Amino acid sequence: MIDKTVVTLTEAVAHIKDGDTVFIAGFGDAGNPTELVHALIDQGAKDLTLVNNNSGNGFVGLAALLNTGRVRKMICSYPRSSHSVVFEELYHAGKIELETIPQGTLAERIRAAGAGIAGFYTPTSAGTPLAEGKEIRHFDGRDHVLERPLAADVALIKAETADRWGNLTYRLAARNFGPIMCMAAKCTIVQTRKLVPLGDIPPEQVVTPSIFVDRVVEVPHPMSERNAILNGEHYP
Amino acid sequence: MIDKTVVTLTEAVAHIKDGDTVFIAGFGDAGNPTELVHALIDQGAKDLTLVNNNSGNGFVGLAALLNTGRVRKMICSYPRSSHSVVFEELYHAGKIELETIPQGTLAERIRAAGAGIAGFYTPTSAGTPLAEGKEIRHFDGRDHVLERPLAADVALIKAETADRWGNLTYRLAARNFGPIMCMAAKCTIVQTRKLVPLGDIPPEQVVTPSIFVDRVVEVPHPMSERNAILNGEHYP
Amino acid sequence: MTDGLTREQVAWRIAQDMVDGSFVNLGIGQPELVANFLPEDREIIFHSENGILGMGPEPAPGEEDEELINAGKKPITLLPGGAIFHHADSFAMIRGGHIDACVLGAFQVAENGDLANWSTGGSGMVPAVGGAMDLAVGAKRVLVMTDHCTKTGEPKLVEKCSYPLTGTGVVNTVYTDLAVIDVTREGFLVRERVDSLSFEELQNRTGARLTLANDWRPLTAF
Amino acid sequence: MTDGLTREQVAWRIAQDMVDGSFVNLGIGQPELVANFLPEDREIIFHSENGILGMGPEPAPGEEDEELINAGKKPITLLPGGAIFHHADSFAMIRGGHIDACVLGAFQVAENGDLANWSTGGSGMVPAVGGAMDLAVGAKRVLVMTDHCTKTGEPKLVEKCSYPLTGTGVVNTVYTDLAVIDVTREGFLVRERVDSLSFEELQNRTGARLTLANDWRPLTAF
Repeated sequence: MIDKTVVTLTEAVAHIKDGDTVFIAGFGDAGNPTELVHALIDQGAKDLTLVNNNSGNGFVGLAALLNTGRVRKMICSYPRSSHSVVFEELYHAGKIELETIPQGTLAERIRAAGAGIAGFYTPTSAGTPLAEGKEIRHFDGRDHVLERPLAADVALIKAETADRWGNLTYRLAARNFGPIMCMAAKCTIVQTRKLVPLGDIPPEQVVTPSIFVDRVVEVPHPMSERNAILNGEHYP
Repeated sequence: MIDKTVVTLTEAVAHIKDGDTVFIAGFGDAGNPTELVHALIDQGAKDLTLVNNNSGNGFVGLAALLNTGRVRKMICSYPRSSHSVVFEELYHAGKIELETIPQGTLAERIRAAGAGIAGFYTPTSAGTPLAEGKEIRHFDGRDHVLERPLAADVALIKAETADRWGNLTYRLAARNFGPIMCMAAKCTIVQTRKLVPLGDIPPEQVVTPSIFVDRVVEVPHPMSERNAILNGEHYP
Repeated sequence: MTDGLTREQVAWRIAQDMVDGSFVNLGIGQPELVANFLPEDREIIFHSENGILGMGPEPAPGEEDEELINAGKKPITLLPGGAIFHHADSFAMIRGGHIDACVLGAFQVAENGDLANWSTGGSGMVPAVGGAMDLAVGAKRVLVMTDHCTKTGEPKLVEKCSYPLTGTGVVNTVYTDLAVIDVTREGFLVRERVDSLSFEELQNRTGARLTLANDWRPLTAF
Repeated sequence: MTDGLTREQVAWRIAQDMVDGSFVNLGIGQPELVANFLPEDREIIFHSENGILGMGPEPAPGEEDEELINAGKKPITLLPGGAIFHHADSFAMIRGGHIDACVLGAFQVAENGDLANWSTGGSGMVPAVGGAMDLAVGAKRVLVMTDHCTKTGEPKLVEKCSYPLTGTGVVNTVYTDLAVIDVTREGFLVRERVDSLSFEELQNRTGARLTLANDWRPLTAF
């Protein structure tokens, strides 16, 4: 029988290794797998490369993981916000590498990794500093940049509902990078608000099909990163 | 006010021009926009290039359009089936061009056109006759083929529900090529079983968002191509 | 700027050019103001990079939902007809040429349409680009909303951008507090300008040659 | 073939090698038989190219739904947990290496793993490939189900394919009516063979050199 559910967050992240590349889904306050990230902090893996659209806020979730000093490199499109103090300090102190990628290229590189595409040509960033060192090629009257897939060892994902096969739905804008990150990680770990019986998600409403998911843990009442940041909370 | 609905099939296909490339969604008996194809036959545009996974069955729908002699070229992955008599006759008589594309490459080329990707490298078909004349490049230890986007002037699509903005859902396996063809055509024309009020499709259940759709016509009781073929029906 | 329009007035002016039924992406910050000034007879579908079509107005206080936010990470609402999709699909819409117009801010716009709006290139800055480069190359019309000059009086419309580029040859029209200016093959073409300045005074505040359109009109707002 | 297994027996043999919990694509035609012989203790999720995961058995007569069909265009059912997606996502699963195993038919398999199964190259044939090339390069394990020889007695396991290729170096294991043969760096390795033939007789019916595995076993079926 297929049962991808695990009972504890600890178990869910147990196998993450030093040196792994980790996708962390979420955009703004929507779709952050905060409990999984905190479990990863407790687990202790180091020398990590993280991929997220941003670079964390306050001192919880992704920012708290950065704050442990166990992240070697951050890959994102926008590593700056009103609350991204941890990243900015590490960056200015030269303690973390940064790869800035246009948001659409970031998304497409992740999808390419999941879809078995070894490279693609995009007009985005042609003629800008972010295309430096990349192959440029002219198609259809304009310059395009060759971009390579971006895969990860692990994806940490927040879903709304999940079943034991690993089918997922997401709530509203919490979808964001979730579906494509699930596609492109060797091991996709999901925290879900609701674990539902197989068949409860209508087949036409499945957003991430089971094939892209490896582990599911139920977290019925995930924390609000926004409230935690407003309250000045630190993890751990 | 945005209202993409049109009342008649005639109106829906009125602007299709001689020489157009036309996507026709559908796979097997699922998702064929048969009524739109028949309206296109009545409309009379010629010198068409058609894109579908197959090449039509019996003497209705796509096969009936081929049978008018107005199709210059067929692009598909599998132009052969137990009922594809019209295409086979035209092909053997040298009256139609054929481009055979692996099914996944066909789907990805269509998506690329919709997504603004000017080219992509796929391992599919490397080392086979279908890669002849194409650029081959080595990535990650294996050969890849450079494939270019495949766009169309018009897409003919069958949906289950649609609203006046053009949001769509599809029923079961009738989804197949629909969502990606909607993305990659200059004008996407949809026949839908049900036209529903704006807001009736929950935002998380929209499969094709409104931005990819241009015209919607309600066809509450679409014909069964399977029954028509079994009954030996011809259109017109 | 006593010489020109307020930001709200510039937003109003841009809103008047939004075509009924079009799909529009408003950049984070000032461009978001445009949504407040849409003529009532126009139905515009707003796109947000984080996977949303059909954004509605800000929610009433207390009605915010942390999982319904826009690209600027602010709470929003969804109109009937709204749709949710993932990031790759969202940028397929942008890069694939499906967005009719976007409104972006700018550090500089060059007379050939080059846009610089993501970095001043300072060595101390963290390089952060977000979705700006995708919007710049992908939207059918790229509209720029900006002050005509920087706070220190430097022109933002220039012959050649000195800041790192966001995109090359991408800008269609610039809306400033002083003028509405199309980017044409012959460079900056002034379509509208405020009455309070002469054309020469406008030219003096601009870092590239301006041409006044034959059918130019006074730039006015609500 | 009185010397070997029936098609149903070969399908049964392949079914025994399906790993519990794996995602499997069965090619159109003979490979579809494999689904009928799965051991009851294994939960396998079947994928169909036309956007389906979780295919169940054939519907009862009268229960068919024209909009619920498989890649072979035959009516199917969906199991609880099944999912529907579009063609690009479906082939992302295939090409992206997410399918644990596929079972394909073959005209020829070469000792280096080359597969020819889509065209005999005849000038009168309409070239039709479907999803075979994607499955050949994308599935983690490519299993071939085939008669050991053609109806006219020609070997289908060969040194080099003479028919147009489907993929190069892609086949992992070949299941025939006479043997189960792995494709290794050293060529064809016989893991199992029917008792009714000697190894020499098997070699005589094969167009490339066979090696008998040290731990080879008799090929038997239900």
